[in-house]
Amino acid sequence: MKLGYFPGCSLHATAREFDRSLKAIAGPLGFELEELEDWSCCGATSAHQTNHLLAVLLAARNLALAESQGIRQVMAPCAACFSRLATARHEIAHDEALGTRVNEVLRGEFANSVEVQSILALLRPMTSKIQESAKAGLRGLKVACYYGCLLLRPPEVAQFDDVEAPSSMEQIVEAAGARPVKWGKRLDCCGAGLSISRTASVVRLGRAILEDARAAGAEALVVACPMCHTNLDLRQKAMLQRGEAQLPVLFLTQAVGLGLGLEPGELGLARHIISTKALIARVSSGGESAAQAS
Amino acid sequence: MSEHESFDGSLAGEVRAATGLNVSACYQCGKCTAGCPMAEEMSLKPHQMLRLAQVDSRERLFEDDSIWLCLTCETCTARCPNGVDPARIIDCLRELALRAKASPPRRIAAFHRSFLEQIRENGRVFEFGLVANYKMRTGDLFADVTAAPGMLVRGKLALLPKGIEGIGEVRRIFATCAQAARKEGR
Amino acid sequence: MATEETKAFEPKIVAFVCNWCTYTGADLAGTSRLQMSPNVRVVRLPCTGRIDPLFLIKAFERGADGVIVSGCHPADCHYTAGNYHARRRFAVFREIADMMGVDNQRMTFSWVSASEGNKWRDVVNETTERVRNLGPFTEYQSLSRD
Amino acid sequence: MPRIGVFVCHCGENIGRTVDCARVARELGELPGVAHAVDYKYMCSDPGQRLVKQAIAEKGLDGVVVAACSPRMHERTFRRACSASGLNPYLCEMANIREHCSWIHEDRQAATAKAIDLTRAIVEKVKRNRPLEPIRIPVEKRALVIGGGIAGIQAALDIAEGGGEVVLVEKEPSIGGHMSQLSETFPTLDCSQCILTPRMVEVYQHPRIKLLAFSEVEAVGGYIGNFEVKIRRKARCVDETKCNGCGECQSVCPNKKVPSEFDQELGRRTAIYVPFPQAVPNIPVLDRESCALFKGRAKGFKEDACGKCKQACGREAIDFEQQDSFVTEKVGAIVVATGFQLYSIGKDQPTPQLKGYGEYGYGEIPDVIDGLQFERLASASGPTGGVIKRPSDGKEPKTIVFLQCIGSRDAAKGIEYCSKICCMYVAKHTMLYRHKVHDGRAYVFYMDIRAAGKGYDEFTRRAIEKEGAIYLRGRVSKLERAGDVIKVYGADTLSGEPVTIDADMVVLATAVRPQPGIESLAQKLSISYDAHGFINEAHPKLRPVETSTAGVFVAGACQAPRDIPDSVAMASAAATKVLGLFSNKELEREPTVATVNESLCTGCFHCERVCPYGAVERRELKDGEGNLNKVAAHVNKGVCQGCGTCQATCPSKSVELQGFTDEQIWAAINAL
Amino acid sequence: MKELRQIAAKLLTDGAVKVVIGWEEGPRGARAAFVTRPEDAERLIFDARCVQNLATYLSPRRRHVVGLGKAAVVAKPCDAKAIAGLIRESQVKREDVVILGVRCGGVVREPTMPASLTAETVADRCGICETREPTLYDHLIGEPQPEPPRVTRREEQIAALMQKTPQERFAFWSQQLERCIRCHACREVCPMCFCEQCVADKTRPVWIESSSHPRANFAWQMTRVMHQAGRCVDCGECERACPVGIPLNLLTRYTAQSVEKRFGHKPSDDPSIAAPIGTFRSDDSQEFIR
Repeated sequence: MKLGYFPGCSLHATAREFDRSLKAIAGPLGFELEELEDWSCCGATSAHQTNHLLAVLLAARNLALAESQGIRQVMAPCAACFSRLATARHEIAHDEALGTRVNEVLRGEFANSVEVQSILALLRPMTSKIQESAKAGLRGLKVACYYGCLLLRPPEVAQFDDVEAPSSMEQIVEAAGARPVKWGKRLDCCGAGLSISRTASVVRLGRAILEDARAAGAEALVVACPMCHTNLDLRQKAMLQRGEAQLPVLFLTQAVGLGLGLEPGELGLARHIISTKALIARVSSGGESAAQAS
Repeated sequence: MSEHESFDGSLAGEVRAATGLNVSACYQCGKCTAGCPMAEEMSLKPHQMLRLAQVDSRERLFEDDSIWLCLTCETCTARCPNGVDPARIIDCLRELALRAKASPPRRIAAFHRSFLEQIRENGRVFEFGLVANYKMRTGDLFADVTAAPGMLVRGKLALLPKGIEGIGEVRRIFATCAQAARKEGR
Repeated sequence: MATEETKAFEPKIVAFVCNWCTYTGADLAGTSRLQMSPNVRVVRLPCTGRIDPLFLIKAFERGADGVIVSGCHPADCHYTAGNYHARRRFAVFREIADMMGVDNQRMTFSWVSASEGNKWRDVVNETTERVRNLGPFTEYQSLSRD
Repeated sequence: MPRIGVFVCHCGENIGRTVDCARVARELGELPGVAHAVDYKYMCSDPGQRLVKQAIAEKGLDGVVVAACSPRMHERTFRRACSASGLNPYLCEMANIREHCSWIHEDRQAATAKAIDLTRAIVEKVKRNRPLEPIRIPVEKRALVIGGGIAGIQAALDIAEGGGEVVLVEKEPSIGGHMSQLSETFPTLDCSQCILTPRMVEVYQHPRIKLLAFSEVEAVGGYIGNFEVKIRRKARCVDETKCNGCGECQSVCPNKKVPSEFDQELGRRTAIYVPFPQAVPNIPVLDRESCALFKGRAKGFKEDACGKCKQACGREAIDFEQQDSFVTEKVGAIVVATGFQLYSIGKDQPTPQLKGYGEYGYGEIPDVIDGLQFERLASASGPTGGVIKRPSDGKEPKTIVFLQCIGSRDAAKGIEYCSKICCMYVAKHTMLYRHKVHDGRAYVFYMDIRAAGKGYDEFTRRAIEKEGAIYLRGRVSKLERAGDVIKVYGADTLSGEPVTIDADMVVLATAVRPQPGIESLAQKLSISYDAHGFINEAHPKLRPVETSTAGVFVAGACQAPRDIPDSVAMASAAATKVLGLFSNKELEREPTVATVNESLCTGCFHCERVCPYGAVERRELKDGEGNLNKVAAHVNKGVCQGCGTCQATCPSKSVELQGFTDEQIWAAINAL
Repeated sequence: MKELRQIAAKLLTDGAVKVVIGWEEGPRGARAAFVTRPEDAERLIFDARCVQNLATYLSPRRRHVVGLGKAAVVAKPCDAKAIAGLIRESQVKREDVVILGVRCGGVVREPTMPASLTAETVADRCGICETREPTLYDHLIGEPQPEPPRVTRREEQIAALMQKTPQERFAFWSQQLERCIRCHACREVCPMCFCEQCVADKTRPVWIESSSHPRANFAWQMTRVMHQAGRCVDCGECERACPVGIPLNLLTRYTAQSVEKRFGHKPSDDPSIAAPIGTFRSDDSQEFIR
């Protein structure tokens, strides 16, 4: 299975481990990524918060590129990129005038035919495959699956899973051998959009999320968005109070990779600010003991 | 944008013209505010923003920072019982505020400007450049300084921008939008 | 001379209307003393559902220059659904007539409720004016002449 | 040659001013077949009518045309005059030369010409009129009431008291409906069962009411005055004629863990059970799904796994082999009073338009209950004996949050309408709660307080001012289970602040929806219903308890969300309509109905498809030896309402609407 | 063809049917055949010359055929639509007819033409037909067939005619209908015309005069096409049967186009799909109503 791949700016920088771990699990799970050539930034929050047309056009440029490169389905692992691309596709499809405008500016025959997929939509159909290939597995690691805002919302754009009671991420990590915990804040926003410009707010929101996950007994947080990751990993120390334990934050692809028995190095686990060492030890030692037992 | 039905010059009319959305459909149930992660920091809550849009009270909306605190997490939109789409309306209010020359909070404005400049210049965003640019704009030289070295070590910040071939097209997009905004602003 | 002849032309228009809405609406126009052109002759039927395309054909054969079919607004039919059936029937009939060269401008279809005396006046006046401008339906009438 | 009389009315100056009436009479008089033509100042006056009568007698007229005002005004007058002189009234028609002519034109010449045309067309039509006799239909003086809630009970009692007979059909094992589940009722806080159960007993004992509980309407045929209703009597496994309601069977039933429907699943019942102690009839029902014997049989056990109830019954009333049976009842009128159900917030919804509340946990948070469940908790006869305990751990909730408009006024969930009763019952709930939990706090999230009704606003004010309920104007965004409490994320839009409450229990005032299966019942009855399934009344203002089908009436919450007083008022109104219908010996109907020329009918049944009333039937035509010749259409005169859509649709014109036959209309068009 | 003959012979031998209606070689190309003896099944043929719509013979109005007893009928996809129409309108009971569906790659314009299909020879209706096999059948016979040559002659003629003014169209049809001799062949061959007494033959009142006067001819065709709206299966037999060559299919085809455009209805061989006239949706478009 070959798939159009839109990494977005983060996966080339702050979230390189997302990119790496995604590529690492591609082989074992039998999909191939074809990076969109000459892609540009989706526009992110700054575009849509200040200029709607700009937001649509920046996203549409990439959709048009995909179309011209013969790619029918684009997977954007970053939740923000996914949301921007999917929103543009949705709006163009529902607003004929906007579609005309887009075509004028892009000077091409853009038919808005490219489907946009999130990382969840990519992995959910692979759960049985993950389960089969999971070697040691995650050994019942208790994880809190964190969806955040843009993977599912708004539902008419994302068109995936139940917007208020999703289960896809839990299904995926469960297949990889983890035990997802039940917790309340998995759909709440971590505030990443204001991460740089209004750090105090972000610390407040992030803290609530971490607290809730910990209270539910999670040993790690699993995310599918580089913004959430940067926010909850990079700023976690600021969010915690003295003496509070740190909670490693894994990308979904890293969690799956670990479950598949891939090397932590391959998955970029060393790049996190919050150390993942203990977690890796917990998973692999569990694996060893299991191996010994059998 | 202007292809939509145009209305009577009221704020609600402008929102409708730009988005096709009807602010009158808001019946002030407050479910948006109830679920908004930023509501407690906003002086105007989401339902109040919609109310002020209904009664054409632009000044109070535009001079307040609250619209700039919205994270566009879409919780309000997903749960709105009457299909109002507050997140999209607040996006639109911000755009209208910019056109009305109202200024967003300094840091937030600086962030957005730095971000978009990055895209215009390089086609993509390079966080190191972004942070540097942002710091230049805000003079906030020391914030996040502690995080940067760690990020560099872990290869998290790319130091040098890598351009894209289609930069011409990206710049044309920016030019078009700037022109359109000027035209609408008049 | 031709213009004078056109001016002298007064079209003959036959209206087929339902008893409950349009006929009553036309009564209301009367009670309200709304003045309208005297070219329309009303045939009262219980329901637009009763109105057969044959009535229209017969009216044209008998020298009508225009016809009106009018009944209750959707959802208002006294018999719940007669008007819906009529709507489909005449949607198709007028296209058949159009194909055969019966100018659709000679046919008016309208919903006029019992309270729309004004609308009935407008339907009558507009139809009369439109058909007057089209001139007599000589094509159809000439079929009868030989 | 026909002998038509034409009578042209001046209507004082009303017609005469713009129409030359004398000329109209003169020109019509020259028409072949017109035997008599006169004009007169006021045709509707006594002397005017006398002119008609005299002419009929003296000139032997066989048709009368009165050119005057609208037939809607005086057609009856002149038809009566004709009838009085021995002329069939349907041979008399009016040409409308006032509303459609003199009043709307000024040009005397044009108006006169038009009046002549209009009158001529009617004359030509009347030449082809046929004498018609009004249709008389006998009236069966029995009514079927569907639904044994408070509306159905009221309607049944009112009809029976008025002398009619009633068949009351209830699908549940007992009558009483939702009202029997309520603890107290607003705005008086009187005990619901105390006022309801005497009425239930009255129904049971009334000599003119036949109660068919645990039964459903299977099929409805016929028409006003003459319905034939097939009713399914579901198998109770208990012989109603033998059972004396001693309750022995229940006490020996080993399965005591079946969630009780009556207690909204907050309590438990046995597999053979009477839903509640005051049930009417007080006869148990065996729930086969929960019965060990039937479960065993389903698994293919050779021997019956249980049978204790049968052994315990001293009257041999229990019959495991009982099957559904059918009865047919002839009735003249039907009252639909099937009531409501509550919307539930679960993920699975009965229709795609409806959506559940994922943000409130799709009903999976244990201490989030609905209003009816709260009624059971508050009821002295309920599963907790009237003590407010939360379902999860039996703890008394110290903080309770009521959410209004759940499902209602929420287009995103598929229901835009207001459920009307919730504002009042939530206010009641806060009071009942405070009366039982003195140190508890009750919060209410509401959008608007709609308390229009006698004593209603006073009641909600009392909840707020005297009983300490805290009303917050806003909707709740999310309910989140957090340890022992439920976090309620709401907003108080009046202060503008987000509000978070740690609640011990949350009560949802869920929307009022019609009962499941209402659509199929409505289709059986040929009555219309709205997009939500509520039965449509014939006219929203002037015919509130009639439906689109004559003889079928509607009462209570199956028509729209209604509280008890409204439902009762509506039921009494429907009963009055039924009794009004029963006061006629027979019904007389206009004979403008369709008839089929069976010899021409090809049996394509386009007419059957278009008939809005289902009046077209298929009739087998046989030859002398009983061989089937063909199947032709036949119009049931009792059901036909005379729209004529069948005739316009019939390709061979084999069906004719009396009074508006093709010949008549053809003649009228020809004359124009 | 072998398959067809075998099935036909078996049906007759078993007494499952009394007659098989199909096509056979006639003096002037393929023609309808009524086979009542198993040994005669050998006469049956099926190729691109089998133009005629045999459903016509199932109508109870044709008593001489119906009188033969239970029939099996060979049906191309378009014939099956007509059979479905007869079932839908209670003229035939599904269980009273055995349908021998044949896969069809289109037919020629006239049964006298050679069986080879080219853009010139293919029947107009086949030029746009998308159906290669019926779904209403008891036996489905033959190999899958290629798509016939695509031609849109008729559509172009209709479009051209609709470009003209109503007056020009009226003149066109006046000229055409001038030639009509009111033989009613268009009605007689039509599988969907089966009234016991046609409205055109009615005398009380005379809606449609029986003389071949252009006025009457106009009324007749308008009424005929109106009655066919949404029911016509576009077999083109009316036009083929017209002895004076009036292009009647222009009318029925145009009406079918309008019906499809308005109500999304296409004639189908599913008897459970109701015809669009005689039913309605409360939100039917009503742009023509004031």
